[in-house]
Amino acid sequence: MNDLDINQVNYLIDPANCHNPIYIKGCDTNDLINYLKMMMMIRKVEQKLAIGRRDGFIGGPVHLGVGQEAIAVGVSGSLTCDDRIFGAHRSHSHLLALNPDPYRLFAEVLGKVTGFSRGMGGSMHLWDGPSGFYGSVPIVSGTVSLAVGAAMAARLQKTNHIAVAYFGDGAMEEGVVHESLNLARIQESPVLFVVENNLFASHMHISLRQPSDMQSRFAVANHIPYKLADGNDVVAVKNAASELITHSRNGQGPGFLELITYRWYGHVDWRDDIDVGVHRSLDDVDNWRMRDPVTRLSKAMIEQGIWSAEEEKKLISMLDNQISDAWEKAMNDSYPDESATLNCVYEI
Amino acid sequence: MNDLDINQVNYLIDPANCHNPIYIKGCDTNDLINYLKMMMMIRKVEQKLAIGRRDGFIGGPVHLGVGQEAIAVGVSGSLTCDDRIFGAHRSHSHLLALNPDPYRLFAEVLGKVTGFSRGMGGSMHLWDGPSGFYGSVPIVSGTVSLAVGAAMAARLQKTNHIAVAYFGDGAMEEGVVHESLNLARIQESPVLFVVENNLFASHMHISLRQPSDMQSRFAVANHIPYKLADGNDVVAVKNAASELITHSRNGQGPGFLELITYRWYGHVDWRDDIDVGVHRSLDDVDNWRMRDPVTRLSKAMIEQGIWSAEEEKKLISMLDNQISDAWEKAMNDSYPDESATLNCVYEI
Amino acid sequence: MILKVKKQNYGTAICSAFEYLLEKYPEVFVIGQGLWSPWYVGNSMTDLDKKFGVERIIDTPVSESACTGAAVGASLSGMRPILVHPRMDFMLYAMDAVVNQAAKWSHMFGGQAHPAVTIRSIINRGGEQGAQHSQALHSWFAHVPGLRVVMPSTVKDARDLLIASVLCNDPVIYIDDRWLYEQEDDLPPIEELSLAAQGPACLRKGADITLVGSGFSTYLANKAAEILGKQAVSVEVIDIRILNPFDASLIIESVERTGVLLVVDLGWRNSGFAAEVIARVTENVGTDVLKCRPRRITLPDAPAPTSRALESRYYTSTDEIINTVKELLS
Amino acid sequence: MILKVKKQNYGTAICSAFEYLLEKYPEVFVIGQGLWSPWYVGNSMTDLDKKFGVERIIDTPVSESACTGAAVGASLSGMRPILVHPRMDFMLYAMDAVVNQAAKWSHMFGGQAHPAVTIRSIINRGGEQGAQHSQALHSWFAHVPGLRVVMPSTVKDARDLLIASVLCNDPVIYIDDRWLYEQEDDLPPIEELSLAAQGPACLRKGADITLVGSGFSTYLANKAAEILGKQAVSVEVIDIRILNPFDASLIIESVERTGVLLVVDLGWRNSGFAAEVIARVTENVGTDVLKCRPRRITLPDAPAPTSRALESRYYTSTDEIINTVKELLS
Ligand SMILES: Cc1ncc(C[n+]2csc(CCOP(=O)(O)OP(=O)(O)O)c2C)c(N)n1
Ligand SMILES: Cc1ncc(C[n+]2csc(CCOP(=O)(O)OP(=O)(O)O)c2C)c(N)n1
Ligand SMILES: [Mg+2]
Ligand SMILES: [Mg+2]
Repeated sequence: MNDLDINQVNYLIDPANCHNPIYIKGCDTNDLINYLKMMMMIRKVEQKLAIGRRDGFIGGPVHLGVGQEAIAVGVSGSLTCDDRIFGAHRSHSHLLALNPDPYRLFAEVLGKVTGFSRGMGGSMHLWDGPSGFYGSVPIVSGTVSLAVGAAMAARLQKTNHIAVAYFGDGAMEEGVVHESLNLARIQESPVLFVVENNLFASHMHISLRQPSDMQSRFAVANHIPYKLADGNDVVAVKNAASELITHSRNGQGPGFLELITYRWYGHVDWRDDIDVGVHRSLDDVDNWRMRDPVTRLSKAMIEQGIWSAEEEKKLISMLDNQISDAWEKAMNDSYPDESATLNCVYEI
Repeated sequence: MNDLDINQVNYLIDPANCHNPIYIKGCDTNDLINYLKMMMMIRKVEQKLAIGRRDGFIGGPVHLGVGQEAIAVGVSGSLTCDDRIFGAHRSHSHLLALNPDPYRLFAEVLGKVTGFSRGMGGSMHLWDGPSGFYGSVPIVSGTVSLAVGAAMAARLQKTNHIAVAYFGDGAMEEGVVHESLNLARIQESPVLFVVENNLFASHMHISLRQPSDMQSRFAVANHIPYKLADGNDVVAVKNAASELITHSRNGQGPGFLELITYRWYGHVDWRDDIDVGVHRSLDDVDNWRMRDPVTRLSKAMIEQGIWSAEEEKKLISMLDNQISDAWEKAMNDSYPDESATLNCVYEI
Repeated sequence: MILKVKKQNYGTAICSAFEYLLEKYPEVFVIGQGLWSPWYVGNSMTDLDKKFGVERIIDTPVSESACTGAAVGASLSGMRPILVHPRMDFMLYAMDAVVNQAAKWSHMFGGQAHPAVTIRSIINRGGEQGAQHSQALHSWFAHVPGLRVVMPSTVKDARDLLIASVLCNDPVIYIDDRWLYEQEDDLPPIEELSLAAQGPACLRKGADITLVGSGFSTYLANKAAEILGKQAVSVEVIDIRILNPFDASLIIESVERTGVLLVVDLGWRNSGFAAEVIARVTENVGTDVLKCRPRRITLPDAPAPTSRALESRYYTSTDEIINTVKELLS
Repeated sequence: MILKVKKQNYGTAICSAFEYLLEKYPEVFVIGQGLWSPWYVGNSMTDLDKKFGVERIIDTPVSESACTGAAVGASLSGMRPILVHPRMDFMLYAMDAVVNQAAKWSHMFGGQAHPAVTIRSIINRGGEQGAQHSQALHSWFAHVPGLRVVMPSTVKDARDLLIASVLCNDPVIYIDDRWLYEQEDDLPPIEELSLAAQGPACLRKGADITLVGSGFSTYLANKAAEILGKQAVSVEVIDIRILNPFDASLIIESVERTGVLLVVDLGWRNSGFAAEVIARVTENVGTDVLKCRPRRITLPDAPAPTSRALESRYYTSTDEIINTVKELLS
C-alpha cells in the first residue's frame, strides 16, 4: 500500500474531481460504442425499474446502481460465458452486462415465470447460468466465498476460467470476506474480487464504519495483487480488470479490483434518501452526477469525432423503444405456478 | 508494515536464532525474579498436567503452552484485576499469570467443584473473574469479539480499564477476528489483541494456511498500532505490551501485539506429535527448546549477578513441593453435585 | 389506585421500553445496524440516538458476528446491552456468539458469570423480499439450552417483556415481528417483571378448542377466535410468549378441558416449535383426553418465494385457521 | 450372484466410500480441517491425501465460513465437493453458507441450479470436552427446507449413504457420530442408491412397542431391543436415517400396530427432532391407537458438562431405554 495509492483514493473520493471526459486515446472504437450502449441500456433499465417500483408495479425492493454502470460493463469486457460471476443485492448491471436482455430482467423483477430466475427470485436473486452469471443474493457478502469455490473448481477442472465476486465496501466488513481473501490466496484460486466502493453501506458513510476509505489495504494484507481505479471511467475499469483477469487466467491466483464510485439513488428504491444517509447531502449527489460514467464517455467520444449527438439521439430512442417493449411484454407474462413453491426446494 | 518488521519476523521464525540469554539491563530486579518464578511455576504446573493426562488422572484434553510462558507473564505485568482478560483453548498460563493458584487450576482440570470454574469447565473453560480473567473457551477465536465488547464497556463506564484477547495465528484466520479488529478500531475500544504466533494451528504450519507469517499485517490494514516481539523474551514482551496498554488506557483505542513463539508439546496433550504436525520436525522442536524463555532469563540474571544456581535450586524445590501438594489436595476434592448440570443453565 | 393508560402501538411500545431502560439504567446501551437511520426498524426506535447520544446508541459496521460477540462481552462486564438485528436472517453470521458463547457461558463456568445480553431479532418478511429476508428461526433458538426466547404478540408484552428481557441476567432472544407493529392498545404504566416468572398466557378463555400461537400467529389466532366466537365456537387462545425454557402446563391444562389442540406457528413445519407443543401435550395428557388428532398449521417446508403470486399463499391466514378449527370440531 | 462380503467398521466404511467416490468421480474432492493429519477424524479418512493428492484432499485455514461457502460455490460449478467439519460445533461459524445459501439456492433461482455439496458434520463428544465440543445439531438442520439431513447408524449406511449423499444434487448434511466408529459389520459390495428414495428403515421387527432412533441413539435402541428380546419383549426398532425431508410413514404404520411409541434422540429435548416424531405420529394415527402416552428420551436441556462425574449421567444409556420400555408396557 503505497502513498501514491492513498493519494489516488483521496482524490477519487472527492466528488469535485473527475468531471471531465475520460481518456480514451488508443481504444478500439467498436469497444467504446459498445460500452456506451451497454451503460445507457443498463441506466435506462434501472430508471424504468425505479418508476415501476414507485408506481407500485414492482412489489419487492429494488437496489439501483445508477451511476455505477461503468463497473459491470468494464469488468465484463474481459469475461466469457464460461466464467463464473457472482453478484449481490445491487446486481442488475452485473447480469445485464453479461446478457443484455431487459425483458427477462423485467419479468424477473415483476415475479413472472419468464424471468431470469423463473420468477422465483425478483430483483435481489438473479441467475443466468448460460451467460456465466451464477447468482446474486441480498445477504451482504453471501456470495464472495462461493466465488472462491467456483474458482477452486475452475482450477481443479484444469480450465483457465475464472470466477468474479462483485461486492461493496459494506460487504468488506463481513468476516467471511477476509477468510475468502486468505483462502483464495492460499489456494491460488483464479478469482477476481471486485469491490464497488461507493462509500456507503445503506445509510452509513464509510468513515463511520472503517478507519480508511481504501479497501485495497486488505488485498495488501493478504498478498493479493490489486488495482485501484476510477469506477466511473469505463476504460480505466476495463484496463485494470483485464490485467488482473489475465493474471488469474495464467494460473497466478486471485486479483483484487477496487473501484471508487457512487450511487445516485438512495440505498433502496427510487428516492434520493438524503435524510436517511448519514453524511449524504444533495450537494454530494449533484457533484457525483457530474462524474457520470455515461456522459464522460460520450463526451470523450464526441470530442474524438467517433460519436455524434445525432447517433446518441438515435441510440436513446432505440433503447427507449426496446425497453418499453420489454416492459410491456413482461407485464403481460404469467406468474409461476403455485406448485413452484414446493417444487423448487429440492431437485426433482 | 515496513521492511524492518518483516526482517524481524523472518529472524524470529528461524529456530536457530535467539538462543542467547535475553537483554535485561535496566530492569527492576524484583520484577525479573518475579517473572522467573511465574514462568517456572507455569511450566511446572503444565508439566504436571502432562503427566496427569498421560497417566489417565485427567479425563479431558489439555492444550499445553510449555515454551510460551513468557507471553502471559510479560503481558500480565501491566494488567490489574479490573481489566478484562479473555483466553482460548491454551490458556493455563493466561490465568496463572493473573492468579498463581495451581491448586484451583488442578481442581478444575480434574473436574472438581473446588476448581476455578467450579468443575464445570475443565482445562478448556477457565474463569476467575476476581483476578480479571473473564473466560477462556476452546472455540478458536470465540472470545476475541467478546474482549472488544468488554473494552467497549470499559469505555462506556468511563474507566481506564482495558480488555485483552489472547489468541493464536490459527484464530487469525477466522473472519470474526477481522471484524473485531475493525470494530475495536472504529469504536476506539481499549483492547489489546495478543497474538501468540507459534507458527502452528494444530498440525498445520502457518505457511500452509497464510501467505505470510506476519500477523501484524492485519493490524496495519486496520490502522491499529502494533508491536512485534520475541515471544520467548519476557522483558521484550513486557515492554511491548506495556507501551500498547498505556496507549489504550489513555483513550487511544486498541493495540495489537504479535509474539513469535513455539509450543514444545504437540497440539494437545503430552506427546511431541512430530508425525501429526505437517512441517514439524524433532530438529525444530529441539532448536526451539534452545530458545527457552525460562533458561534465557535465568542465565541473563545469573550473568548479571542478581540470581544464582543456588537460588534457582531452592526455587525449584519450593515449586515442586507447592505443586505436588496442590495436586494431591485437588485429587482428593469432590466432583460437582449432579444437580449442577441443570442448575447452571440459567441464573437462579 | 388509578392507572394512567396510554394509547400505543406495538412499535411505539417497544420504543417506550427502550426509553424507559435507557433513562433508568446507565448500564443499558444499544448496538446494531440501522440505529442511526430513521426508517430501519419502523417506529420502534425513533430518535433514540438523538435522545441518548451516539455513544449509547451505536450503529455499526456490517459485522454481525463481531457485534454480537461484543454485546456478549460487554454484558459480562457489568453492562446490559441490547443488540438489534434488524432482520433475523442476518444472524446466521452470528450463531457462534449466540449458541457457543452466550448460551453456554454460565454453564461452562459453574454459574459464576452471566451474559446479561438481550438480542432483539426482528422477523421482517413479506413484500416479495424472498428466501434470505423472510426467516423466523424461533424454533432454532428454542432448541438451545441457556437462551431465553421471548416472542411478544401483544402491545403490552412488546414493551414489558423487552424490559424484563433486558433486566434478566441470562441471554435473551427477543423476537418481534414487523407484521405486529400496527396493533394498538391502551397501556397501563410500565411494570418491571421477572422474566423467569413469565410463561404462556391465556388471551381468551374458551371451551371447545385450545388454539396455541406465538408472535404473529397468536395475533392471527386471536382474530380467528373472535370471528369464531360470533359463530358460537368457543376458542381458548394461548400465547406461548416464552419458548425457552418452555413451560407447557397452561396448554396441557387447557387441552385437558377442551380435548382439542390446534397449534399455529409461522416457522417451518419439520422439527419446528409446533411439534414441541404437540409433543408436550400428548406426552402429558391421558390417551383418552384428545377428542381428535392434534393439528398444526405452519409454513410449508419451503423457503419463502418472492413472486407475489406465490408469496400470498405461502403464509397462513385467519381463514385457514377458522376452517381448520371447524374441521377439527366437526 | 455371489456377493463379496467385506468386514468393516463404521470408520473404515466411511473411508471406503471416500475412496470409491474419489476413484470413480473426478468431480469429487474433499475439503476441511484436519485432512492432512493422521488422527483428526479417527480411521474414517486414513491416507486419502496420500492416495488422491493434496489438490483433491484439501486441508484448510481455520475458516469454517469461507470454506463452507467455497464448497457450495464449487458445487455450483460442476464439482461434487465433500466438506468435512471434524466437529459439528465449529459449523456455527458456517451457518450462513449452509442455511442462507446452500439450502435456498435451488429455490431462489427457480430450480435452475443445485448446490450438489455434501457437508459431513461429525458429532464428536464425550471425554470431558465440554459444552462447545459436544453438540448434536441435527434437529436444527432438519428444520431447514432445502437441506437433506442424513444420519447413518449402521456400518452399511455409513458407507452407502455417504455415496448417495455425494451423488445427490441437493445440499446434504451427512452426520456421523464418533461413538459409532467401532461397530463392525460384513458389507456387501457398494451399491449406488438414490438419496431421494431413502427414508426410515426398520432394523428389527417387533409387536409390543415402536422404538425410534437416529445415529447413535439407534445403536442404543437396537442394543436395548436385543436385551429386551431375550426377556420376551418384542421391540420394533426404526432408524430414521433421513431427517429432512422426513417421511414418517413407516413409523406411523408401526405405531398403528404396536400402539406404543418411544423416541430416543441424542440432541436436546426442547424443540428437538424427537418432538417432530411424536407430532407426526399423533397427528396421523387415530386417537384410539395409542395404548399409552408417547415418550421421548433425550439429552436434558443443558449444555454438556465436562466433569466426568456429570458427563457420565448427561448421556442416556441402554439401561434407561430398557427401563422406559418396561415402564411404558407395564
Ligand atoms: C448479512 C447482512 N447484513 C446486513 C444486511 C442489510 N444490508 C443490505 S445492503 C447493506 C449495505 C451493503 O453495503 P455495500 O456492501 O457497500 O453495498 P452497496 O449497497 O453500497 O451497493 C446492508 C447493511 C444484509 N442484507 N445482509
Ligand atoms: C471454530 C473452531 N475451529 C476449529 C477448531 C479446532 N482447533 C482447535 S485448536 C486449533 C488450532 C488453533 O491454532 P491457534 O489459534 O494458532 O492456537 P494454538 O493451538 O497454536 O495455541 C484448531 C483448528 C476449534 N476448536 N474451533
Ligand atoms: Mg457500498
Ligand atoms: Mg498457533
